[in-house]
Amino acid sequence: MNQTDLKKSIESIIFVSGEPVSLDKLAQVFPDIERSEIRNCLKELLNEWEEMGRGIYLANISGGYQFRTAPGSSDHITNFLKRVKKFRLSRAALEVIAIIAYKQPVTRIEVESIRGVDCSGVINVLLERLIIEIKGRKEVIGKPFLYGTTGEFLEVFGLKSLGDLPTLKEIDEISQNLETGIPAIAEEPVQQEEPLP
Amino acid sequence: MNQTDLKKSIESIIFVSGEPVSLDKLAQVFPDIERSEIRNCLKELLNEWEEMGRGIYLANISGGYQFRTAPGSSDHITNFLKRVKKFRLSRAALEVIAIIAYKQPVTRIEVESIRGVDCSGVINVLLERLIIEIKGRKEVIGKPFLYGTTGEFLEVFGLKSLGDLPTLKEIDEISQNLETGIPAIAEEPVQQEEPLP
Amino acid sequence: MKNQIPGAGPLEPKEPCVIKINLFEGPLDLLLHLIKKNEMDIYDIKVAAITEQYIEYLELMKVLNLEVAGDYLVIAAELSLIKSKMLLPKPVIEEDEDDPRAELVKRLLEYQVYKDAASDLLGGEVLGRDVFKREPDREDLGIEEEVELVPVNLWSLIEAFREFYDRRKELWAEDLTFIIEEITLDEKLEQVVNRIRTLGEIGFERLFTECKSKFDLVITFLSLLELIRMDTVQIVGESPGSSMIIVYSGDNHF
Repeated sequence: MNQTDLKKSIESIIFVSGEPVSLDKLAQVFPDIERSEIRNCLKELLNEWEEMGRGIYLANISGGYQFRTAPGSSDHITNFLKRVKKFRLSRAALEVIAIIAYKQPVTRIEVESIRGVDCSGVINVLLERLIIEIKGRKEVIGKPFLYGTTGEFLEVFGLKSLGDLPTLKEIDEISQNLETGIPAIAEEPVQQEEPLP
Repeated sequence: MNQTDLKKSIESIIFVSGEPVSLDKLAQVFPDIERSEIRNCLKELLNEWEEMGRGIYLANISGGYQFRTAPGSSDHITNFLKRVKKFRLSRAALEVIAIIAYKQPVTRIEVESIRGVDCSGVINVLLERLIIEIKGRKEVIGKPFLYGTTGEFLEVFGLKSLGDLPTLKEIDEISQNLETGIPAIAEEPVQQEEPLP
Repeated sequence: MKNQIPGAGPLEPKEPCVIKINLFEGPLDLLLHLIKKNEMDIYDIKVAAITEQYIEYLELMKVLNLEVAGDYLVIAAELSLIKSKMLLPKPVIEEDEDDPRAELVKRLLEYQVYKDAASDLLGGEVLGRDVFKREPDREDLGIEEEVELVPVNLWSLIEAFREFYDRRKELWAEDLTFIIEEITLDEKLEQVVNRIRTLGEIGFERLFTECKSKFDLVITFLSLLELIRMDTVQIVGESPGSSMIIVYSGDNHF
């Protein structure tokens, strides 16, 4: 293997790993290659990635090598991660969503009386994430806001399809399929294998 | 933000995600930037990474953008991951995937009639691995499930979209050949067949 | 298959030596193989010869203790039928007479198309074989102690039920299935809703672990579906394919 290929392979391995990869580890993967040559490659790679000045670079961290995002994009990354996290809601948030969904339009006080705890924090987060919205005000003393769910909520929970319930007969059918659906040995040995990465 | 910084940020985000990141998602992260400019950056990034020829590159996959290892290092990567190098889908599974990919939405019976063999085991395995999914029911007697492929399918096979599937030989073409190609029955002298090898 | 380690006991009778047929993925695949082996024109299959060889293969498979699925026998019967049709004397030769082989040839050609397509799929850069992605750090993505809500639709619910059933069916012993179940759907529904209400939430699979029969299992699942329809419970999943959680959401409706 020439040096270019070796460097590419090292890059690939470090990339796939996620965790820092030590020189020792790399030496194990390339038993035919001198340790000094691998060290040399790593040194060059560190320089090359620094010079390229891309959004990711190779870092020498805690005795290993790891790809990291370049400093400077952290705000955008946080912004992105926040959006990815949009659908990851806490248990508390779930409860509040459920209460609002079934009792809407509903006030914060009503939600709290069901949950028995303060919910203002959670409600603000849900408003921010567009899962609930203010539907109006309740005509009682203090005129509190009334909350309800949004279209985004329906989307997240895939609610439309839940109306399409199967009949008893169809469930029977499923159970029958369960029995006949056991993979015949002659057909398919896939189950015993590892899952796809 | 100048274009260089935007490109760097986009790279960082795609790197952090791991999963393919869509243009839509990026547009959300950069609300002040024209969609066309983001698209333009992505195009340039695809080219740049290809030209750099490093151990990782940017791929346009399953409706999004994803960093992947360059082909060619797979032996060393599997060695590193201490995994036996094998692609873990049987031929039977591949055939079922192909039929579902091209004919979707399609029922189990339809798949089986093409393969001439029971496919319920394979279909269950593919459902479990999220390579195919139930898309609904066919409006015929028994309301059988209709199957189709998932984003995971596109990711595994490195396809941008279903439109990216290799074209299939036309069945019409075959039927035409059939009509012209089959000699009249009288021409087959069954009794005089060659001996078995 | 008869090879045994000296000193080792006989093979367990519960593990029959049924071997996967690696070469052929089904009867059509076997037929295509035979046609190719005999260098026949697919449009002009010598049915008698192919049928004979096909049946020889099935016999061989039996001798080798390979499982011969019913699908192979279906095609064998079809071949025999075509063969006999072709042997019938033709009193009048009609030009438009259908070739009895036409249907089979059409099927073989269609199968061939998808067989080729399957190989074509492997022609690209396959994830996990040729290329790899980075497994994102869960910490990077801030996935911690938070339940990720994914749209859980009915289909995934049914899939989860089926997977669970597949995995655990040995627990519902056959002899239990004939126990006469007197519980009605309404009664079961009441039981299920009480259990979920008390617990607040319950793992999808845990709901079924106490089921003693297939009937119980199915009726419990039906109750669950009914409760979803009534908006009394909700199903959330932590990620696609992972276990689902049934969350009680209340029986008050506006």
